[in-house]
Amino acid sequence: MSAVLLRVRALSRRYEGVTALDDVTVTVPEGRVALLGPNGAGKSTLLKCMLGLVRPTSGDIEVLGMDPRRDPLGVRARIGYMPEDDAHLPDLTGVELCAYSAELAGLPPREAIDRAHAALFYAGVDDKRYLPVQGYSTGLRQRTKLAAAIVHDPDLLFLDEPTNGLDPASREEMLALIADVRVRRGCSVVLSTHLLADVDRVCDHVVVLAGGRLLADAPLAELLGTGDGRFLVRVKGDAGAMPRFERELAARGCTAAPSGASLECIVTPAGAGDTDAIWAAAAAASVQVRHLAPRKASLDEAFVKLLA
Amino acid sequence: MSAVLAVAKVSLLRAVRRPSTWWLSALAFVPALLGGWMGALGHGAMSVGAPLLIDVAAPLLAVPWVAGALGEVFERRVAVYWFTRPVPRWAPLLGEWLGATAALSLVLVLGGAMLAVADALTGSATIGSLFRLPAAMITEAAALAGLCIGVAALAPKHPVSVSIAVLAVTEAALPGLWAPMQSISLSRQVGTLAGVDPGASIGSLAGTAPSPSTLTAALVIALFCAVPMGLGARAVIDRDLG
Amino acid sequence: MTPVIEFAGVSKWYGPVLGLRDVSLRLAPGITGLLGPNGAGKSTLLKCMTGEVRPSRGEVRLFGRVVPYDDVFRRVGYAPEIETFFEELTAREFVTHLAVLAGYDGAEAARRAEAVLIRVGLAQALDRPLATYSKGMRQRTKLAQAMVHDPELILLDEPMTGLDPLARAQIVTLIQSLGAEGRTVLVSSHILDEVETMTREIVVLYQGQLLAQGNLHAIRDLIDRHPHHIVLTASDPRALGAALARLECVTAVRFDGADRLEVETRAPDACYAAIPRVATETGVKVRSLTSPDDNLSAVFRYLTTGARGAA
Amino acid sequence: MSAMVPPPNDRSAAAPRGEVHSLSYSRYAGPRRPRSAVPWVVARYAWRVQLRQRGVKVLLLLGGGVLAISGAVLGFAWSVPGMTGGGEADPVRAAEAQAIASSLEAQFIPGFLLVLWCGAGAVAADLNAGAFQFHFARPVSAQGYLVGRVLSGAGLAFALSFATLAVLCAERLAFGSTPLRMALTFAVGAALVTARATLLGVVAAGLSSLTRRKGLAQAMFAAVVFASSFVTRIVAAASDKPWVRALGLSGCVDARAAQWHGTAGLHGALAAVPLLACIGWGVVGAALAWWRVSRAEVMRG
Repeated sequence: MSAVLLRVRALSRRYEGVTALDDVTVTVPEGRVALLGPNGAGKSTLLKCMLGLVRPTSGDIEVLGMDPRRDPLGVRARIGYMPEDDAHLPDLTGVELCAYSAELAGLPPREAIDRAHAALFYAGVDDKRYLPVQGYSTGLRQRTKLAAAIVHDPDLLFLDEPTNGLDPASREEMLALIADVRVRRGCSVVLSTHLLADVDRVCDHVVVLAGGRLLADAPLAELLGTGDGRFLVRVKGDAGAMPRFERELAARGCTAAPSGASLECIVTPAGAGDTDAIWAAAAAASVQVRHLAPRKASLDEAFVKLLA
Repeated sequence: MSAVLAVAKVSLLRAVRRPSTWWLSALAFVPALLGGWMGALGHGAMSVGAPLLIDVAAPLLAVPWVAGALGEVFERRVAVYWFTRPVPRWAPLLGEWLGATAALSLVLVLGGAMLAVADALTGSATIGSLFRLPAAMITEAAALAGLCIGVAALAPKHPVSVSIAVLAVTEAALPGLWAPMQSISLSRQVGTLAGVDPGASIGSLAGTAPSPSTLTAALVIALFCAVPMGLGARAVIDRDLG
Repeated sequence: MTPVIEFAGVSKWYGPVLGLRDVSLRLAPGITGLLGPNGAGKSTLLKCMTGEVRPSRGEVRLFGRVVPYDDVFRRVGYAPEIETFFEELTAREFVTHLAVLAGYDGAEAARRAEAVLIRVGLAQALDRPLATYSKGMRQRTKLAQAMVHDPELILLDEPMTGLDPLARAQIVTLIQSLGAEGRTVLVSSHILDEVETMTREIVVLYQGQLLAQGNLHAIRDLIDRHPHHIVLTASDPRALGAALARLECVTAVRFDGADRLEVETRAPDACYAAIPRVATETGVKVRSLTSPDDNLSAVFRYLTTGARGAA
Repeated sequence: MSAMVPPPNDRSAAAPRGEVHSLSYSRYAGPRRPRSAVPWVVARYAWRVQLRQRGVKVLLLLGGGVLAISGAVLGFAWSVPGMTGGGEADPVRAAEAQAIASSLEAQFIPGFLLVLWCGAGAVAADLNAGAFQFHFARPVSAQGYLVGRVLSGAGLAFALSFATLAVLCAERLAFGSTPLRMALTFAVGAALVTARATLLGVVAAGLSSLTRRKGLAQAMFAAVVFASSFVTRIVAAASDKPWVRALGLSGCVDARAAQWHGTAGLHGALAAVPLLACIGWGVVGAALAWWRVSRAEVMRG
């Protein structure tokens, strides 16, 4: 568990006039790592350096103990990469796409087909696997890309925005799959994303880049901290329910702040951990409480704090 | 009508902004250069340059320029921006045709005029031939633009290869097999209008061609333009676009 | 009053593939969210309105007339989900061109294009070629071209995919202001929370069929019609659990660790109402209450994993 | 493939035993092939897709028609003594020359169109569709990918020409050529057919890697093929220098064929022109492709 996945020392990469990576030094342990940052933060460039597709202007990089500059093909053979954009290989079916991926990684044709079916089964692509990929829905396409990335049994999986464009149910399943890849396969995962909620769910270590510089490199728990004594409350009721509830809360010495969603509020009770007042207020306002839980600092907030 | 003109204008603007347009245009001047050189050596500028311009340069200029660009617009569904405006669906096609014809004509007329000048300088060209070739090039530009736009609307995934395949059949394969088939060749008919001897351009395997007539030439050229355009417009109006 | 949008028994098949099945619906002015998982038929529904696809069966009427008719686009703006434009043009030229096609003369079109591009927040990038635009700027350009001719009906297909949280919030504000101007805005999305911040009126599609339409309450009721798991942490979970087990609406109670219990119910509404009452009666302090099932994604998940007749 | 989970209760050996297999993901411990196999993998999957396309089917049908017609016409001519090669010193040898020339020339338009369809836009389309990152994020080298694309672009055109050659050679065996001479003719013909397909494929791959736009790449390929043959033909005819014809992309292989029959009319130093032109086209195409692919920014963003 404590082995080093990625070691980067003083890594810089400049394109004409643009510094994509600026003196980044980071050591990442095996596990599930999130690579976070706004667009143009240098995430893609770092990924490219790891795959040996881009030569760093200066600095050292080591992936799984190998130097991608010296042996790019060796590194890539042990990495599975799920790109953000659809790699359209027109007219290939799901099975063919996966088998092709496996064969490119050196598996013999028979083994490739066998592994392709296993990977698609694992990723939850059903009978549609015999149809051309371009007709798939977004969710199915993401699953197929995941299957194509794990089909050759890599030791490290790069996922670039794997939940982009997925509906909530598909997103849940995709995240569960990603978590499972680590647990059952012992395969490390690097997740590049801007959807902070994803990170919350599956990662245990976070690397934050902004403007090509390293902003944070820490276990997720450290970044999030613990609760701050406030509660997130969601109620069910008619249009007047929320104002009524807020009045009752105020009458009991609690303060309510808007959370952004319509039937939700963030409540600071008068005494620490005093949920009784909230329940009483709800009863007096005759609203149903559908959600009541201590509010952790969200990654969103941590992120905004880091960027500021 | 103003919609057609607006589309034509933007089509021209887009063509000008594409870098490929500029180096494709260079293709139109190769015949004049080569013709001039051959003319200077005493081999006849027109007999070398004109077939090259009409048979090779013009189609190869028109196909990527018009079919390739418009095919991309259809394939990537960008055309939906046109078709969700209060204009009939054939209007953007007509506008594209107008723009493409104008741009192609400009380049081809220039290429043709330079060749005619080269011919006049090195040979014994009449004053009439100075105008005949450029005028013929306009008709070829219009016909090729129509063909390419029709093909792009009908086969948006493979506009260039289908256009080239169509031209390979009408210009090379069929006329090469059987002499009367030379009548359906666009370049042969444009050559008739331009007053150029077609002998050098078409494979000698097939024997002599039927005698040329300006009326047939005009008819064939018009059909070359109208048939694909009509089929393309029908496809755009009748079919689902999504 | 004629509804702005009216679908009458619309079905659409692409060959044998189902796009929409027997959708009938009427929409009035204001913002409406069009919800559904990937592949539910949201894009097809919008394309039926723009005439991009023709229904295989049934009719679509906009402003009381059957589409497609060319003139409808004087009153309709549409932002498709595609990512490309005429890449050689600048945003100003692109939107001006589309305004001219909408019937304005050159000067008026240019004025409108500039105003609308500034309104969507592209003031800094007006004269840059579209080829250099990022995903977020493309979404804004699409919105601008859909608004430039001041349409009464605006159709937006997934206008918020690929945006970071900040840009998302800006687009939501913009859409809200469009609704406040009295326009009809139909926004497709697969994220309930996203839609919920914009509007209370939603239409839910599932596998090409109309699953629900109306106020969010209707959807809340829909949520209440399938079984819930409710997770509680309490000071004395076993006492609370024993009391809850006596209720008819509770089908199972499970204990997990020292302070957690999980309640399963087939009548969520009654159960949520009963929990605080039972807690007070037994004198147990409930410290938190959460449920993975109290949202729309759970409905979709539930529908997907069988029991199709239940909803 | 599947890890066995021991049955929960195996104390009673007499009880019926069942096994539950885990269906979850398992590691791969099987063989891996050397990286030299990559071009074949790239080509094989490309062919599989090509053969499904309607355009390719039409073109193959066209090529098949050409094969049938030329086989029938030449077979008929050869079966009637004295009908061909009457004026030649060695009619048998002339007929063999005809077999090679037909497989090159009769199949030129179908072959060209096949390379145009399958090969000329392939690299550009890959670049545009993000397939570069698909390939190069896997253990695929630029060389391996390019060789694969040349193979996939020219493969079907080669198959057409080669089939024509094989049919015509078989007919010659039936109509009087000796097996030994036929073997030689066949070997030379095969080399020329291979050269033709390779040159078309390499030039197509090279040109198609210059742009992201598939259509533009295809048009450039058509322009190079037609313009080079047209210009060299006209210049050769106008200036009466037959060696100029051998400079064209299609002319160089045709001239090599003519040289083998002794009908090229190139003497002295000029005799090397066709071979040099072949090599030149190949080198230029390969250099273009290599230059572009090796410096491509593989991932966007």
